Amino acid sequence: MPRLRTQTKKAQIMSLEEACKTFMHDGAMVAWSGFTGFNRNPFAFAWQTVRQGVKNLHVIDRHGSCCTWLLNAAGAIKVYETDWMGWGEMAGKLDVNLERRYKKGEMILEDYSHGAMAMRFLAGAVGAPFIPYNAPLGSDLYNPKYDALGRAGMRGKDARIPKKKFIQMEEPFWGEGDTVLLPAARPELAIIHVAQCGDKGTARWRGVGTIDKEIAYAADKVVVLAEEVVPESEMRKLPEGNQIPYFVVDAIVECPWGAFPSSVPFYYDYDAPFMRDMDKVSRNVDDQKKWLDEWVFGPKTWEEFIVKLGAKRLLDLKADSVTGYSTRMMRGKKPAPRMKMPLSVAMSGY
Amino acid sequence: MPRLRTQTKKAQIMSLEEACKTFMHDGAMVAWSGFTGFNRNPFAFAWQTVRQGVKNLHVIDRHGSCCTWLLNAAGAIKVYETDWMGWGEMAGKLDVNLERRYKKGEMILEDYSHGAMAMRFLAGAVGAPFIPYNAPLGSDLYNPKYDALGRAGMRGKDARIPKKKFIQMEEPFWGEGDTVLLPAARPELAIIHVAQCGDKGTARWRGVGTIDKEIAYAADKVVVLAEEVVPESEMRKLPEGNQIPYFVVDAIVECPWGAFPSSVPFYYDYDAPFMRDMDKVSRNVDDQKKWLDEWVFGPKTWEEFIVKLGAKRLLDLKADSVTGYSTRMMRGKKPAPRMKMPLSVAMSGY
Amino acid sequence: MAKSMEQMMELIEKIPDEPAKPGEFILPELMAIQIAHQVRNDDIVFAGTGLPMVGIMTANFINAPNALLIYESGICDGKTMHVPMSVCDQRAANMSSTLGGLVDTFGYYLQNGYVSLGFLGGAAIDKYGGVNVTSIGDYYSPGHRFTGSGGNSDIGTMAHRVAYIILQEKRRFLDRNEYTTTPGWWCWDHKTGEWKPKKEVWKGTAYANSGPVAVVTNMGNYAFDEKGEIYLKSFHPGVTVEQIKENCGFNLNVSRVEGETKKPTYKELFVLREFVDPELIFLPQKVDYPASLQKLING
Amino acid sequence: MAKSMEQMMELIEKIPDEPAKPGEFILPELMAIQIAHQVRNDDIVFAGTGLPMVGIMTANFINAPNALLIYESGICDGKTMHVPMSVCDQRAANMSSTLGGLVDTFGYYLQNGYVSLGFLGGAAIDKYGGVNVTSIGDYYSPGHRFTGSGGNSDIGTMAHRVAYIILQEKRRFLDRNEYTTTPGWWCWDHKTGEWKPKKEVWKGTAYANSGPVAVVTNMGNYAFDEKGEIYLKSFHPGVTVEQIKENCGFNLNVSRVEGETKKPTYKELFVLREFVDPELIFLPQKVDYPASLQKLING
Repeated sequence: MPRLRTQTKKAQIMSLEEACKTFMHDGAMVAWSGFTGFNRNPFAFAWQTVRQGVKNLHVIDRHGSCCTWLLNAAGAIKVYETDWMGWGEMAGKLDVNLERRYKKGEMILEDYSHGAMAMRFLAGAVGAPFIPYNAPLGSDLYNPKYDALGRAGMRGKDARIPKKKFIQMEEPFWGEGDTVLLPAARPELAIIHVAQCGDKGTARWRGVGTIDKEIAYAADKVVVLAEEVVPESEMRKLPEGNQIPYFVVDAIVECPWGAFPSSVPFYYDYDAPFMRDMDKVSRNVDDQKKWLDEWVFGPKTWEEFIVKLGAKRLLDLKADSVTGYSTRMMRGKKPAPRMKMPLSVAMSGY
Repeated sequence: MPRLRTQTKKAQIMSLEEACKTFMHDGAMVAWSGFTGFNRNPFAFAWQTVRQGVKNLHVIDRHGSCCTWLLNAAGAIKVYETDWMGWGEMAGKLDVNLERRYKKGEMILEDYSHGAMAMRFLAGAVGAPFIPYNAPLGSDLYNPKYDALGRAGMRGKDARIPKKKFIQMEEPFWGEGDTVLLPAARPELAIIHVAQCGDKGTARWRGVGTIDKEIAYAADKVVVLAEEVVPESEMRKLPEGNQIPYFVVDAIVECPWGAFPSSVPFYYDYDAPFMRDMDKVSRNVDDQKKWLDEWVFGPKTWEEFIVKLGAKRLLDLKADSVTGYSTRMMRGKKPAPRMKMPLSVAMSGY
Repeated sequence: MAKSMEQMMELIEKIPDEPAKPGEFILPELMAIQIAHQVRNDDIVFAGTGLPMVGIMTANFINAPNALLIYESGICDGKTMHVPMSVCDQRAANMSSTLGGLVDTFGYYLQNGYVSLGFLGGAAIDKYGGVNVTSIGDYYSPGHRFTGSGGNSDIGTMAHRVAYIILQEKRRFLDRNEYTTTPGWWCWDHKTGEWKPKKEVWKGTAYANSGPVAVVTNMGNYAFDEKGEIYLKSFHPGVTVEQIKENCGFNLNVSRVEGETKKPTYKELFVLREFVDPELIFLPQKVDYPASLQKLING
Repeated sequence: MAKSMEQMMELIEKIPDEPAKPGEFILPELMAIQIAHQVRNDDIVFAGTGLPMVGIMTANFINAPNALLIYESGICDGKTMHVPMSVCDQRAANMSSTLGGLVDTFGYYLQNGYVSLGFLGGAAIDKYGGVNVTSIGDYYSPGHRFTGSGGNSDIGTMAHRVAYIILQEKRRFLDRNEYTTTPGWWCWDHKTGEWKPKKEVWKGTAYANSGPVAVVTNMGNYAFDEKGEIYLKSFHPGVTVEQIKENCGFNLNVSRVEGETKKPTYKELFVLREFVDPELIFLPQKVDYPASLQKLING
C-alpha cells in the first residue's frame, strides 16, 4: 500500500525462528507465495507459524496451498479472503478443515475470483487504491448480499479492509457498459519462497510467477525464504532474471527444502504422496492430530523435518537441470516415461 | 484493447518494406518501442514509414525518440499524445521540428506524464478501460481547459480516442482523497525493436523494458523488428527471459542494426555524434533537407544505410558482451576509462 | 523390450483412426476425448486442472497441435512431455513461450480478449450454462461448500467459447443455481435484482457474446440454442435419452439429439494412454487394447 | 604512464576533503556537488538526466554509497561505471537489482511510496516550488514550448522530498507559473478553480506532505519555509544577495540566508572529474587541479 517512506529498508538475514517471531503475530493480514499446493509454498514458514501458536490470521491470497492447509488444520485462520479454497488439486479439491471450521462458524470466507485477486494485488502493488475489472458481471461474487466482511461488521474499521467489497459502475470513457471497481489488496505481510536470494535481498525464481511480485510490493513487510542465499553481486550479473528488488525485502531466511511438499522449479519437485497423505489425515480428527504431532511438533527444526524425510525421498524429488522437475518420482501408478521431445512439438514442427 | 478474437494470430516473417506496407497507413494510431532516442528505437521502421510517404499519424507513446524526430522532420505526425516531447536528452531537449510544426498549428499535442502514460498502457494491456492514478492532482495536466483532443473536437468519434482526457473522482474504498481516472491507451499498431525473435514470434530483449510489453498487448497489431530471427525452439529454452509471447505478434522483420542510432543492449551502443548531427540539421531547413536526402532517400535499403555508416563506426559501437555497451566509442571529449568495478561497489562493499 | 517414446511416436500414424468398440475404453477416456474435439487448431485455450487439462493435451497431441495452451499460474504455450498435476506444475511450463503470472493470464490474455476457448469444471450448472462452484444452500451456512471460483468465473465469462465438464446428476443440473459463480447466457442484474440475458447485463463490453457453447458429462454432450438454453446433442454409448432426462433437474430439450456420441478412435486412445497419461495419474483404470492393435504396438 | 582507475580509487582517501578555492572549480561542478549533498545514504532516489544524474552519481560515490538510484526507464539500483547519457542508457543498468519498465518505476516504486528523494530540472518555478516544463504563454499557442512533463510531475509530487535544479533568471523565478506541470506547496484545485495549499488538494492521499525541499540554481541554494514558500539559504561564491534578488521574478525572502554556499572540496571535485564524468560529457570544461594536488595525483 502507498505509505511514504523516509528511508530504505535494510534486509536482515535471520533464522526461520527469528523471522517468524519478528514478523508474524496474532491477527496479522498475510499473503503467501506460490500457487496451490504445488509450487513454491513457504511451507517452512507456515510450519513455524503453527509451532509458535499464532492465531486469528487474516489470509488474503490468490489460492489455498500447503500453507493454508496447515494453518487451517491448526485453526489459525480467522478470515480467509481469496478465490480458491482447495489446496492441492489432486489431494482432494476442498480443504476439509476449512469446510469443517467454516460450517462451525469459526471463520469468515470472502469470495473473489482468480482474476479479481490478481487485479487487486496489481492495484496494491502499483499503489493504486482500486482497479476496474470486467468479470464477472452477473456473478453472485458481486451480489451485494454476499459481502462477508461487511456482514461481519469488519469494513471501514481497519486500515487494511476497504469500506466496500466492490463497486459496480458505468464505464465512463468508451461507453463499454458496466465495470466493477475492486479495492487494492494491502496485506501487512508477504511471505515469499524463492530459489535464490542475494545477501542484500534481491531475489529470483524460475518457472511461473503467479502473483508473487505483486504481493511483495503490495505488502508492508516482506519475508523472503530462499533455497540458497548467495552473494548479492552474483544476483546482479543478470538483473533481468530477478523479480524482487532488495529494497522491498525486510528479512532473508536461508531455508533449503523450505517449500516441501510443494516444488521449487529447478530445485525439487512436489511430493504428491505426501500431499495425498495430508489430505487423508485431514478427514479424521485423530489421524490429523497424530500427523501434526509427528510432522509439526516432532522435529525440533526445519532441518530435522527434512532429514526425517530420508535421503531416498530427497533423491527422487531432486529436479532435473534441464526440465526443472523430476522424472524419477512416482506420481501415479506407473513411472514417468523418458522423452526426448514433447509430442506437440513433433506434431507441430517447432 | 479488449476485442474478442476467434482465432490465434500467426506471425508472418516479412521484409521491412512488406511489413511497413502491410501495417502502416495514413492516420494510423501508433506506439514505438524503446526509450528516448537512446534505447531500442525501431528507427528502420520509422525510416521506411517516411520513405513510404505516410502522413497524419497519431502517435501515442511514452516518449519522443529518434523515430519521432524523423517523423516530425518529415511532417508525418498529426496528433502527438505523449508525455515528453524531446527526443534525445543530449541532442537538444526539445524536438525542433515539433516546436516549429506545433507553433504553425500543423499538429495537436496532448500532454500527460510518464507515470500517467505507463498506467494508461498498463490498463490497455490488461484489457481494463481505465485506471486510477494519483499524480498529479493540481497539475495543469488535469486542468479541464487543457484537453487538446477535446478542443479539436476529436473525442467520442473514434473508437481509439476516449470521450474524456481524465476524470477526477473521490476515492471510494479507503477515504484517500481524490484520484484521477485515466483512460486506457489503445493504439492500432505497436512497433517493437527487440534483440532476438523466434521464427514464430516469441521475443526477447535485455536491459530496460520501458513499456514495450504493455504496448505490445495494448495494440491491435504488433510488428516486431529483431536484430536476429532465431529458431523458436531456442527461445523456448529460457522462457523466463522472453517478454513478448508469439501470439500477440503479427509480423517479424529481421533487421540488424535496425535501432541505429539508438542502442540495443548487448548488440550495439547509441551513436551520440550521429544524434547530435540530427539535432543540428533540424535547426536549419536546408540542412535538414540535405540530411533527409542523404540518409533517408539516398540508400535503397536499410542495409545500404548501415553499410554507408562504414565498418569503423560499426566496430566502435559494437557492445561489450559483459556490460552490454561499448567503451570504445567517443561520447564526450575524452575516451571512456577502463574500469574493473563500479566505484559505488568499492565504496559500499557489495 | 519396451519401446522408447520416440518409437511409440512413429507408431501413431499407423494406429487406425477407427472407433473403438464398447468395452475397449472407459468413460473418462471418452469424456477426455470429447473435450479434445472442442479444441480447434487455431484456438487459444485456457483450461483448469483435471480432465479439462487432459482433454486439451490430447487435442494438442492429435487434432490441434498448434492450439495455444494457457494455464492460469502464468504459463503460455508450454510444450508438455509429462502430464501436469496442477496448473502450476513445472511440467506445464516446458518450452513455453513466456512465463508470467496471474496478471498476465487473467489480464494481458483473458480480459484483453485473446482467449478463444475456456475449458472448465463445475459442481452444478443451470439450464443457461450458469455454473456454481461455490456453495449449496444458504451462502453463509451452506449444506455444501466448494472451493469457490478460482479462475472459473473469469474464464467462463471472458473466453470467446466456453465448455464445461460436469458430473451428471439431478441435483447438479438445475433450473436455477443457488449461487451463480459463473454466469451463463442468463444471469442476475445485481443493479436491479432482475434475471436477464447475459447480453443485456454485459451490454457494451467486449464479452457480451462470449459464453458456454458445450457441456460434456458422463452421460452425454450438450450444446446451447439461440436463446442460450442447453440441449442434448448426443448420448454416450450405453446411455439412453430417458436415463439422461432422469438425471436432469429441469425439463431437458432433447429434440435436437443427433444420435450417439462418437466413440473414441484407437488412435485417440493410443495417444491418450501412451502420451497424455502413461503414468496413470488421471486415468488410473486400464482397459487392454484389442489383440490385433496390441500386436501392432508390440511390433 | 596514466594511472589505472583502480589506482585512482585508492587515491580517493588521500585527497584532502577541504574546500577548493575560487577559480579551482567551475559553476556546474559546484552545482552538481550541491545536488550530491541532498542525498542521504538511506535514500531511494529518482533522478532525471543531466546534472541531477551527475549529482546523485557523485553522492553515490562519496557521501551516500548505499543510496538506491532509480531511473525511470526501469532501472533499480544500478552500479554505474560510466556516466549514462540518458535514463535508459545501458550504463545505468550495470549490476542493477532488477530491470523492469515504467510501470515498475512509476507504479511499483513511486506511487507505492518507496521513493524518498526526487531530483529534477525545470524551465520555470513559482514561489511555492511549482514547476513548469511545458509552455510559456497561451498553452495552445505558446511563446515557448518545452518538452512537457516526462516524469517531472509524477516524481515531483510523490517522492517524499523533492529537489530541483533550475537556471536562475527573472523570467524563470515567478510568482505564479503560466502552466503548472508539477504542483508545489500551493496549487490549483481544478474542481473549484481555487489556488490552495497542496496539503488540501491532496488531502487523504499518502502524498499530501511530499513536495519540494530544495532548489539549486547557478546563483544560490534555496529551501522552503513552514508555509511552503521558497527562501534563499545560501549564495554561491562570487554572487551577491542583491544580484539574486534582481534575478528573481518575485519578492524573494532573503531573511534566512545562512551565508555563502559551501565550496566543493578537492575530494568531491576529484571524484566528480575522475569517476563521474572523466569522458567530459556533462562537464566538458576543464579547470586544472592546484599544483600540489596534481602532484599527489601523479604520485
